[in-house]
Amino acid sequence: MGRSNKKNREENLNIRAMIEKNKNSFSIATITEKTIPYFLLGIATISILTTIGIVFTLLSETISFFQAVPFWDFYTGTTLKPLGDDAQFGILPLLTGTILSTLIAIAVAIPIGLMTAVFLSEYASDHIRKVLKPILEILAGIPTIVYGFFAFTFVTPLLRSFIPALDPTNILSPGIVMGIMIIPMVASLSEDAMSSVPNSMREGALALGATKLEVTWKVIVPAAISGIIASFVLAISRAIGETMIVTIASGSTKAFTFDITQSMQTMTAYIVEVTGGEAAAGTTLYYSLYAVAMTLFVFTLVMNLIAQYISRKFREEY
Amino acid sequence: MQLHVDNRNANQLSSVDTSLDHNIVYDTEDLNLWYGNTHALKSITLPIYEKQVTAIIGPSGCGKSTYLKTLNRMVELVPGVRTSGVIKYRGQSILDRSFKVEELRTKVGMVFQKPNPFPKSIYDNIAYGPRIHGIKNKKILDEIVEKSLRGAYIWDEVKDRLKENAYGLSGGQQQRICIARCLAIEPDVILMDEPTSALDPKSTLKVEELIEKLKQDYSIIIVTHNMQQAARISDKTAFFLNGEVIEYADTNFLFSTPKDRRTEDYITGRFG
Amino acid sequence: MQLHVDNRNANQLSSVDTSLDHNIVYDTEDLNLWYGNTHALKSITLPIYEKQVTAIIGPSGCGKSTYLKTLNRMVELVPGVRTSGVIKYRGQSILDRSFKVEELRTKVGMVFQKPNPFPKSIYDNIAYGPRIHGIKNKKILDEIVEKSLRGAYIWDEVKDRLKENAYGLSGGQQQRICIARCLAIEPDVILMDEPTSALDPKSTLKVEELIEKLKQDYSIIIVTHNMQQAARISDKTAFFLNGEVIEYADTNFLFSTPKDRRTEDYITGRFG
Amino acid sequence: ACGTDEETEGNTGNENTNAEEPENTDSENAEEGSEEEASALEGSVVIDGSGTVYPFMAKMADNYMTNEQPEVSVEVGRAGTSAGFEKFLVAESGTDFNDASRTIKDEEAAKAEELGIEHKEFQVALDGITIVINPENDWAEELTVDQVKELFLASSGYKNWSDVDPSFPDQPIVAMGPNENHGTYEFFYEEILEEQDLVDGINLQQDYSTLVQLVSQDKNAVAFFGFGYYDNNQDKVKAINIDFGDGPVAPSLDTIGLTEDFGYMPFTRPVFTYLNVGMAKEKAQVLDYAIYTMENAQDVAAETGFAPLADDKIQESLDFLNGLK
Amino acid sequence: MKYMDIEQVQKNMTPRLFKNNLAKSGYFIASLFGLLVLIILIFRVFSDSLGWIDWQFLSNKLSTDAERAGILGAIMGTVWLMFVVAPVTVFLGVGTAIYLEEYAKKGRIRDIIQTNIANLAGVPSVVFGILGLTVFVRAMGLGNIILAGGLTMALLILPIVVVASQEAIRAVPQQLREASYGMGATKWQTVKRIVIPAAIPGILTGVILSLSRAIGETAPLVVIGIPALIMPIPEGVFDKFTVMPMQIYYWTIDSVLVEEYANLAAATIVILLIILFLMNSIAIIIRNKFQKRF
Ligand SMILES: Nc1ncnc2c1ncn2[C@@H]1O[C@H](COP(=O)(O)OP(=O)(O)OP(=O)(O)O)[C@@H](O)[C@H]1O
Ligand SMILES: Nc1ncnc2c1ncn2[C@@H]1O[C@H](COP(=O)(O)OP(=O)(O)OP(=O)(O)O)[C@@H](O)[C@H]1O
Ligand SMILES: [Mg+2]
Ligand SMILES: [Mg+2]
Ligand SMILES: O=P([O-])([O-])[O-]
Repeated sequence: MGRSNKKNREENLNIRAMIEKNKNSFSIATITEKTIPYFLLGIATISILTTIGIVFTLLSETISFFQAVPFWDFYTGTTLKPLGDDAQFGILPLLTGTILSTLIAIAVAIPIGLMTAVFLSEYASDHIRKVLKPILEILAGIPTIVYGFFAFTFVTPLLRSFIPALDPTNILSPGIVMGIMIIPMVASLSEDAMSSVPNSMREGALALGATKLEVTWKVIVPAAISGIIASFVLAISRAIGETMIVTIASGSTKAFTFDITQSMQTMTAYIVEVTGGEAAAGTTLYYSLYAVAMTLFVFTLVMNLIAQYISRKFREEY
Repeated sequence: MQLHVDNRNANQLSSVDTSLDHNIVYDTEDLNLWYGNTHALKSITLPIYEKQVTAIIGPSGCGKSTYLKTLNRMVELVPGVRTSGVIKYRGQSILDRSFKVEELRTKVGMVFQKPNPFPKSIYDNIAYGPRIHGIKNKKILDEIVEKSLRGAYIWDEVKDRLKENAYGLSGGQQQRICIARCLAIEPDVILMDEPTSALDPKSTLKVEELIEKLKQDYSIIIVTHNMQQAARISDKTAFFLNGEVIEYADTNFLFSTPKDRRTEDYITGRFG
Repeated sequence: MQLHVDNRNANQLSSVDTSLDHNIVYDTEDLNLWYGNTHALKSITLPIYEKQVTAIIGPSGCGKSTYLKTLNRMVELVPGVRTSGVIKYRGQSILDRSFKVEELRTKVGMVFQKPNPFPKSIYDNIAYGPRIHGIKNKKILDEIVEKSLRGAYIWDEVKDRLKENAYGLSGGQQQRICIARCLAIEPDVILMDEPTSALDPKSTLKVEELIEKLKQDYSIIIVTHNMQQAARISDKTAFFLNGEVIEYADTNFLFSTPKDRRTEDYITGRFG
Repeated sequence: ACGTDEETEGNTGNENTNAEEPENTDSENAEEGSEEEASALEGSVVIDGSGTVYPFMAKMADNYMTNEQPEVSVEVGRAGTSAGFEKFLVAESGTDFNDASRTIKDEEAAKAEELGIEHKEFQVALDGITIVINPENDWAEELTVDQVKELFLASSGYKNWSDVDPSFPDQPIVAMGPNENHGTYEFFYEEILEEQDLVDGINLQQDYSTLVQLVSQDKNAVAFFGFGYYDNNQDKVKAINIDFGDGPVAPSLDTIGLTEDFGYMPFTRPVFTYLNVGMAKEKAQVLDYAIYTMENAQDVAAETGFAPLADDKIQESLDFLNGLK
Repeated sequence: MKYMDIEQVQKNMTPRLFKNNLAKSGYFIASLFGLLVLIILIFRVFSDSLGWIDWQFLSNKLSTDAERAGILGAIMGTVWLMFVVAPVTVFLGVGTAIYLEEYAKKGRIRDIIQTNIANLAGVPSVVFGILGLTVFVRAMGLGNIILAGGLTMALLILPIVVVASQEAIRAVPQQLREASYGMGATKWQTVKRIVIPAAIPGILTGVILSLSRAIGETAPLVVIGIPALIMPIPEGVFDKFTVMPMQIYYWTIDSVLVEEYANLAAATIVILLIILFLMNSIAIIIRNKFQKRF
């Protein structure tokens, strides 16, 4: 009886037999199966190669630079005069430019971004959130070149009507616009951190008669603090690396000053200026490009590592 | 010191107990509630008495938590909730728009199914309520913290680690911290939503013991899945089904001689 | 057409049934399994017979799913799993590193608790197995799809919508699609992990009917929470507790006269 | 073989007749072959260099590609004269032309020699360094040439406008100009200031647009740059009329063009393009474009804010180029 | 003994509620700040571009003559650039994501790659420009052609694509993989036939969003060097090119030469914003359509 069953199947459709038969031609598949992991690992290594590439290009030319300009002079020099016969390379003017613009940016982005996050996460109805969030994301998606001209042609003249002493190119206006640009980043990451605080925490506080304001600042924000700080750090890193806005709106004066109404240059804008002029390989000017870029890279790298460290800690919390 | 406080509390309260036994704290009349289109509570009418433990039982999804959250208007946090009918707390109609929920909630404490201490120190957890209500004096806060932790019978376990994060405690301890947090604002009523369902049997026992002690001081409304628990600790029991109150009676009475067939089916474990 | 095929299958198989009744498909000897430090299976010894339905019952967390997943080595997908002991499938020791799991899994179908059709058309779901095993001919695939869907008694319900996404079907239909997907590679054994627990009573009934028909053709091992279901559809039943096999016997026998006290407690609903 | 293309240009409406006469006759004998070849021209012409010359060269390239050789790709950059020379002076892969607002420096010429790059300078137009102030500045509309220099000289010690003339307001002088990448800077520094130091804190910018904006927004600003940038922005900035000794002279195409002493002369300068001669010999389109440029230089100059060169200058260049064919 | 003075509590209530309401309005206004800036920005750009966007503007070559100037070259430059960026990033990004999510064992290598990607995401775009200039433009001798720009951009957005793809792959329910293995499928078969198809909507969303980032980027291209005037329409990846953001940059700078260039820049911004808006809308539509499918 078992036999007749088998036979019957064969006559109609013996899938099992077909599968067994195909098994023999599986060798290519087996090879694929074995090689794929290595192939994918190879692809994944590209990202590492990119980092190595960045570090290598920056480092090798930076070393040449430090042969011409002593390390110490570079990092303590207050004069940057890359062209002309008596060229001097001190990065401090660029560092102050970068740091001031970043400080201004976060002075705008952190309060507004955090308040927006609080509104979205704690106060807004689903409906409002659904409308407001994508709009904020549009703000993050606008090309920086557009912001640059917005700063130069709108924000600066506007500010000058309040602050007559403001230079037509200055670090204040691009700082503010950069701040506006990173508001969505602060808002959205902080909101994520706050929304991931369990609802039971809110309920617990509300049930004690707390107002939303008290719940927010005494329970939710402290609970989400690492995520919020991580968002700040990432925003800072973004502001440090921002290029076109400062290139266009802050001028290219390499003055060592803390006066935000003045024109000054950031590290990124310096890189654009020097490459725009295309310094010849081998000149100190050319190497200075890499030394500045290396400094910039290290700055943002440190910021990113801090952000990662903080948000990793944050994940462990509850 | 602990014993002393306990005794005093017990004395004060047992005396109050008898005199106020039948005052109504919460009076619910014809309460209906919808989540969007879901009719979650259907014409609930239910008086709740002072200094008693009122248990609410019923199968999953019958509206127990919803009802409890309506009593301190916490249900409003869900978008799209609508209600009709009246709930009176000590004579005041609390569902009115003009009624200040924050004030209601300072008088009505709530304990949740999953322990939800704030990610702060034990001390700050307990002091949170008094602080938001304007008590800033360090000495008074210290006293409140100690008193509340004693009240929740957890003082001895945590007194040496008040500055530590509450998340370092076990689930049962956390739940008692939450109860202590409630006690710190000296509520009139305590709402408890399955306060032991996330706890192991040992912690459950501790919390049950605590509830029995608390009822001398507070009016307690407790939602539970556990029939034995309801039978053990409550004075009155309400049986909910599909958003309706099927039966409401003295606990002894309800468990021994249920009037409704569905109640009987439920308490004998035939469904749910 | 459908009736015709059904009849023939039924005839064929009932005849085979008797002749092969007591062959062992799976023989487990002293199987231990650890998830990291959790000892999830403890010294399991269990012979499983051909063309029968073997039910595995036991309270949550007792290791039912783990055991089932060990039978097709699916448990290996969890990182950090270690095993000791022997499982023989038709005489071959499957836990050996050298054993080709893919080959084992083509012979051992599996149906999961939650229906998990692929986000593809119904047709592609069924054709998935044959295709990965190298069958490309459109005509043959068509036949396989029809045959498998008929085998899972769902052909009539879906024959006009084979190109539609399987997610458009009801839960019960999806589960039968998953069974049909299994049948498409003509397995020898079918493992089922609570195949009806996510289904409504009506769909449950359909799937149970299907299992009863399938057992004429296949050896079936089914994990279930539902004692009635085990009693209704299985020939043999194993009772697991804390990773151990407490009792293993003919279903009638186990449910009528359990030898172990714990088995009795469990089947009478005293715990779990 | 490739020298016949200018033929077509001549025929397609180049009105610069003076310059063209000899050109036409020169290539008449090659006319037959030229038509095919003209349409066959393709490839690229790479130009970089002076930002001052850029408008002129961009217009030229645009005309060339639109009217003459649509298949040729002429790309025009404007890194600045000095930076442009860096790109020009690269063996094998340097640019074909470098626009310049000054003549090539000795070092640059030496480097060219070292690399074996044969180059040829062509004057293409005349520019006048224009000193601009804010339109609201009503005190410094006319200055002597010395006063102008002193505005920018460190040695003058001038801080406020009142230092220049006591009748001027007691407001700081905000001096600006293009940075050292630019030939304009070098011309100003070397030829006009005679290599004396500029005032400390002078605001040097890479982009002329920034300078125009800066001056238009600052009442106390004073800046120097090429006439074209002033010419196009007369609504935003105002030029100082400079007294070279014979009364104030306003910069204009006329005054810049006059090479006699009473013109704008000391501030007038020729602007150039440098051709990589090797490239011109190698690539037909480069030579063709060079010839086209010289033939049309006078027209395009006028259109883009430069004073046209004299005819004989043009002819000289054309003669050289035709010799390369 | 009572610590909570109910009258005091009630008295405190009014200012507390007042503060709460005040804060709520404050937060709301703060949230609208971004919206306000957006409106001003868009209004200004649109009003400047009025009358300048027409078919001729879209279909003409670049020109020094504002009336004749068009951005076909810049648009095609962007299109060709994407022809390089899209395949390269999809290949590298999805490959890396698959490796990390499906193949890499928890441990050293995985952590290194993962951290590295997070760090790359924070490297300023101008630094990528320098990498592109040094490696692709100079060392490999490609020059400032589309291929070099595209490869630079591809590396720039690679981390975004990797992270988005990882999320999409992680969102594929484990049960689907189990079902596939249960049929005797191998790992690669499962990945290829089940995981990737199921993750495609998420991957696509990430890819589109990151491409729109690449389309708007200026800094790396400035560093690589794009000529100010380049008229021919690019016809392949080996051509020199310009893109819309570069054109915006140059036109705005040159508006001191020809005032109308400001309008051209505004018009180009409008076109660029429309393109970005469309891409984002597509991404959102895909995301919404395929959300919660399992
Ligand atoms: N946020 C909500 N939105 C919509 N419907 C809800 C919401 N919360 C509860 N419901 C519905 O209201 C009904 C009552 O829910 P409720 O949580 O009060 O039940 P319960 O008796 O507490 O159940 P359990 O014992 O499971 O906690 C249920 O049908 C539930 O689906
Ligand atoms: N992936 C895992 N990692 C670690 N431990 C696990 C894992 N899966 C299961 N376990 C543990 O192994 C034990 C057996 O689990 P298993 O899923 O086999 O139980 P079960 O009998 O199927 O339960 P249920 O009826 O709830 O499905 C449990 O203690 C469980 O916590
Ligand atoms: Mg509930
Ligand atoms: Mg299980
Ligand atoms: O741009 P320049 O003409 O000043 O070199």
